[in-house]
Amino acid sequence: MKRDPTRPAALAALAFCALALAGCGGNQNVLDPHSHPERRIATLWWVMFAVAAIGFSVVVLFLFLGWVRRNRDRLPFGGGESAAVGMVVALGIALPIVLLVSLFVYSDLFVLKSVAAPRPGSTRLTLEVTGRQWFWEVRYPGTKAVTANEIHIPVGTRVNLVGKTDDVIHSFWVPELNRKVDLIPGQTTRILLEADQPGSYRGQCAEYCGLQHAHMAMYVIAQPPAQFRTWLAREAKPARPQQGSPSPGFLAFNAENACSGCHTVRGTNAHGDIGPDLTHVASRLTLAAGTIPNRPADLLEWIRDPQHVKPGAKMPNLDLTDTQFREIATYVEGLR
Amino acid sequence: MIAARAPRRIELLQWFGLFGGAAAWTLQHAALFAVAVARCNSGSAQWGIDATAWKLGLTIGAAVVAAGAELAAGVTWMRTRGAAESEAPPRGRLHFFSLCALVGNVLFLGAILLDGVGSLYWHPCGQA
Amino acid sequence: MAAIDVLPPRARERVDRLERIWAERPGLLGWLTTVDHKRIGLLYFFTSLAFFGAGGVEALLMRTQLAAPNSHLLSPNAYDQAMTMHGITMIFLFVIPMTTGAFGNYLVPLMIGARDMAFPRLNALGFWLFLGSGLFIYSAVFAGIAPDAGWFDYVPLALRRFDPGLNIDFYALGLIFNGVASTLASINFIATIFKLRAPGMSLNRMPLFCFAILAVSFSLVFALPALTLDCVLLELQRRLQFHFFDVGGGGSPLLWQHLFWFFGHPEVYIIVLPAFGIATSIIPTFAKHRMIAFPLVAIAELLVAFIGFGVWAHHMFATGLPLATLVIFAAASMLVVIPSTIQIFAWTATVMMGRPEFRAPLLFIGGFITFFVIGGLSGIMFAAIPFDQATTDTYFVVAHFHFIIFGAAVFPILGGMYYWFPKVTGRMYNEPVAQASFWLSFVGTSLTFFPMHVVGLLGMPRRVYTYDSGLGWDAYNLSETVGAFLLTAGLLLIFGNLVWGRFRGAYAGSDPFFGGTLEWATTSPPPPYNFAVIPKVTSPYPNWDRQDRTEDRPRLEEGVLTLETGHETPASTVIDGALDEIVRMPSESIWPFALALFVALVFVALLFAHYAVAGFLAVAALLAVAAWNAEEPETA
Amino acid sequence: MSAATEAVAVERRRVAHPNGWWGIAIFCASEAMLFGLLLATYYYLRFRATQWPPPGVPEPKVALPLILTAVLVSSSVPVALAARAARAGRVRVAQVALAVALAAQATYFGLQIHLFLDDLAKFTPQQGAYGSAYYTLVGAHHTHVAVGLLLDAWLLLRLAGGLTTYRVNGLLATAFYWHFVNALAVLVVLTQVSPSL
Repeated sequence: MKRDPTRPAALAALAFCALALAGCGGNQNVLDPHSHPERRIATLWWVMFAVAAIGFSVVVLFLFLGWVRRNRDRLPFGGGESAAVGMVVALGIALPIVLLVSLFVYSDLFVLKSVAAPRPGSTRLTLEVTGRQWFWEVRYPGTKAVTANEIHIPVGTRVNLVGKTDDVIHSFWVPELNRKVDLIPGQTTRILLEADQPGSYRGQCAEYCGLQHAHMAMYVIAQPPAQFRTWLAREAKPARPQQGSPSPGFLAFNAENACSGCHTVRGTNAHGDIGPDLTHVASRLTLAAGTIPNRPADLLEWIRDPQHVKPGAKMPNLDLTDTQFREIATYVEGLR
Repeated sequence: MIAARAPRRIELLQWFGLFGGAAAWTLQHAALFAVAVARCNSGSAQWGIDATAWKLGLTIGAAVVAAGAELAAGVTWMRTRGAAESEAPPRGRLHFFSLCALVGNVLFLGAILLDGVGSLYWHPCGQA
Repeated sequence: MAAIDVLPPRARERVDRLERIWAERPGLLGWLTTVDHKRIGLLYFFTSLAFFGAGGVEALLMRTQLAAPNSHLLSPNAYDQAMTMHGITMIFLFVIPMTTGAFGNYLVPLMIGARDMAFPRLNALGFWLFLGSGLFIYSAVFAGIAPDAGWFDYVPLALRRFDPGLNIDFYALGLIFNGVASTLASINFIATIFKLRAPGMSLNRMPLFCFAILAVSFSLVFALPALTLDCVLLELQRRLQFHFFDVGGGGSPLLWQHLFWFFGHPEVYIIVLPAFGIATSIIPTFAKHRMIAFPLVAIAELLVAFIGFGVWAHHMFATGLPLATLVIFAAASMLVVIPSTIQIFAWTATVMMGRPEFRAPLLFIGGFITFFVIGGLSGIMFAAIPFDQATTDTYFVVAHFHFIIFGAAVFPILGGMYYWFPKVTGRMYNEPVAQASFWLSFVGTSLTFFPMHVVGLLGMPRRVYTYDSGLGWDAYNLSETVGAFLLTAGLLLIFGNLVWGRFRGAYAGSDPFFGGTLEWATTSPPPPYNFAVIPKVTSPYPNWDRQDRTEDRPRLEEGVLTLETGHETPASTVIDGALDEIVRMPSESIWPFALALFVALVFVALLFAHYAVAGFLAVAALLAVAAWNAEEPETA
Repeated sequence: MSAATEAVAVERRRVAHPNGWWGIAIFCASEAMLFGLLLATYYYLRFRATQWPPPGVPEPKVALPLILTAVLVSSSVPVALAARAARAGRVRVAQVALAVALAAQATYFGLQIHLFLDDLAKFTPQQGAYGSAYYTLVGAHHTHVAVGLLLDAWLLLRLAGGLTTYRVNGLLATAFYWHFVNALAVLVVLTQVSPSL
């Protein structure tokens, strides 16, 4: 294999990948907020949880008192029939009304303000995410960049994410950054995306969307603005042209009813629109929307037997020889 | 055997008390939803519906009816004070339902006001 | 029967005549033609119990698959079918037929002192249609093409383009079919409760269980049309290329969701309301105290059903609807809580005021209250739009509604099985085993569903057939699976206990628990005519009015409201329950069964798109209706 | 005492509505919800459409549907008469009134079916949301009328055999059903013709 001129970039990518995967451990936690909106939501939860815990204890205490003091005809805290009715009215009507109205004002008027969708044009960056069975297509309007299952954003910047769907209803959800929003056919839905510290945040489709709903994950990677700009610039470029005679992997990839029928590799004649854009696939963290890590061995396994790795996925098992599979894998690994 | 008849007026008060708030909230709630849909959809948006005016009118109207129902329930309750809830009808039943209505209308009045405040607070078509 | 053997001769004669008039055909044919609400109740009971088993197996399959990450016990499609069928089965084929069909049918006429339902043959039809719809839907399971788009069946996933098989057609047609059965049953309950209450039982003296069944029936009557319409529109689009849900044709995918949840949320209260009714029957009996704040509890049961119609869009908070629209549904979702808080404190107050005897049925109600409070509190959180948008479609929701529709809806059913077992069989269950079965089920339920809150907050979405390790979900999922099997053991212990009691239990007598409502005023099991003399009612707990009950015997001798000359029951005025007329009741008939059979065949023909055949079968069904109608009670 | 005289006696004594009346009333309540949602669906789809009916689809006729509906609604009068006569035990009058109603309703139904097929020739439900909503709404209404016709015919058949309490109740229930269907007919036709108003 000939020497790769872009090795440093690749190393950086690998290093970042390792960091990201290391961070994959349980980072889909609603109560571990990394943005202003999500912090408001977490606080809202803890407030409601505290009040709920008290309410629950009161009822259980009443049941317990009824059990231990089962031989008196009076309320544990004194009072007879009318006092009991009074208790029902006070604890069953008056108090709940007060609590519920305050919760309504606090959550549905105030907290809701910080999680509501941003007005178009109110943010520095806008990006488009399209849910498809079963992966996420990501576009950066104003650039040629098209990627999948990996959303890079500059840290500390409000991003207006415009969601669409190509097929059924999906739901875009990155728990540590904000609430979720459904992607509905025939309309676009917006959601505010922002991260206040660098890192990779796992997200997953939250609306049942068919066979592989379980394997429709994506990572939001928040980077320092400079890093983000270099990433975006590289992502917008077409694939490196083949030096000299096209590699056998390239040929196999573009052969009749092979990969190019469904996949696009910008800068080549592969223009398929069924699967994700593969122009820079090798620089991504995972394959098949977070189903497997993006390592040579997994890549080969995925190309060879996708229906085993991700049953029901749109990617068919191709009838190719083992060498062809390996050559394709080598070619794809070169797509950085 | 035909049950003793109560004076027509108190019967009406009792039934208005029982159903007034419910009817008011139902109409307001459904109408608020209809207005919101009509205001924010491409087709009906051209009709230039004044959402705010509708919401205000519906809320005030419904609130007045619900308050009236609560009042009616109160009157029925006073008129039948001292009756046991399980006493023979019509007195017992009037008292029974006046109690029910006293609670129900409070809820409906609350729902009507929250509905109104909430829907007026937010921009009519701002996406959640 | 001991009570009747010592009757003086004149009373004896009347009872014998009643026995003759109300006797039904024995044997299998008798079960096919019966119009006795008690036998129909038992048919509902055993049928829905069988479906409970099926739904349970589906649940255990899912739990086993999810016990560990990346397991391959079920294929994705098998999991989706199990998930969908679990929902459909438990809601439409278990809880509703069990609570209204079995408990309602058996108990309502007894509690209001009537001799049968208002429309006995319609009652039979309701059961046979329900059975038909259940078999219709389950035939898809055995064909391996069960519905697989979730019980909520969102479009476009459920449209031909994404689900070309018969799976969704089974869903849509099956639920239309099932809806007919439930609607007919509900109409019957409302008419019965309105018209057949024993003279003196004015609305303010009606048992709380009947208020609950009344609320459920009204909810069904007004909610089911939404589901039926939704399914009809879906079939029109799938079969005849109409355009309701596809954007291309000018339709809207959200239209499905609006119609579905307009049914789907009242449905939640439909599921849990009978549980309230059972709780309000068991608590006073074992606390030996009338329900505190009786009128408030009664109205609360009606209010929760009513306000439940105004909250549907809180299932759509994440769909990007305008804020101003969402917020009115959040408001209603807040207020719908109050009726439940009223009841919770009325129940606990009654337990504290009385001298409670914590036997098995009351234990189950204690469990019910505990679970209902947990599920209710997590439910309030979904009225907070931002939190809902964060946790909807996660396991937090799964935890929430299982605490409601398993913890709160099924525990009273189980408690009720113990409570009314002596009434239905005339024998007692084993008390210590019953209490053990409660604790086992209680622990199992908590262990199954509580960790789901946590795993949901840790970001685990619903409806995934598997999940990756390393997200911190594994341990919770394993404990949930363990809990599910514990719970299964608890349920098996309950049913084992009941089976044992049926054959070996001690004789119970007519009123082992000193219950307050009228079903305890007759023998166990009740005779076909329920009451030899229509009981006198002067309070909501007539069986505790010793004076009235001692009068029954002389009234039987003098033949006051014994109606032993015909197949009759008294009908009263709707509100104040004054005796209005004596109604001739129809006798057993094969036509309900025949009609249900033809209707079932119509749906099969529709499924396979043989529309002409469906037409002919529909005509046959009409002829069955005519034959049924030609058998008039007066001439019979 | 004969079935007929007994039936009349029962009607005299009774102060509340009979079970059968309540049964049909609750059933109609459920049907009312069905039509309410059907109308809601129509408007929900209409609100989304910038042109309703879409280009290429003719605007609905106004005059004829309204006139027909007037005919149908007026048939409530003979239906009510039939019910009253039956309660008084005047079976002949009941039969005649019912026959008159049946005639009016059948004419209405026939002409409506003719219009329905006429529309189908012009545009189909497969063309888009308008057609789908239009035909589903109108079709649902026609189905209810058809059911009513069957009830009328069956009752006429039974009344030929004289009066019984059961048949009187049946007639009262059917009368209620017709008043309900006629009320709905007004809402349906107004929605149907609304794009042309």
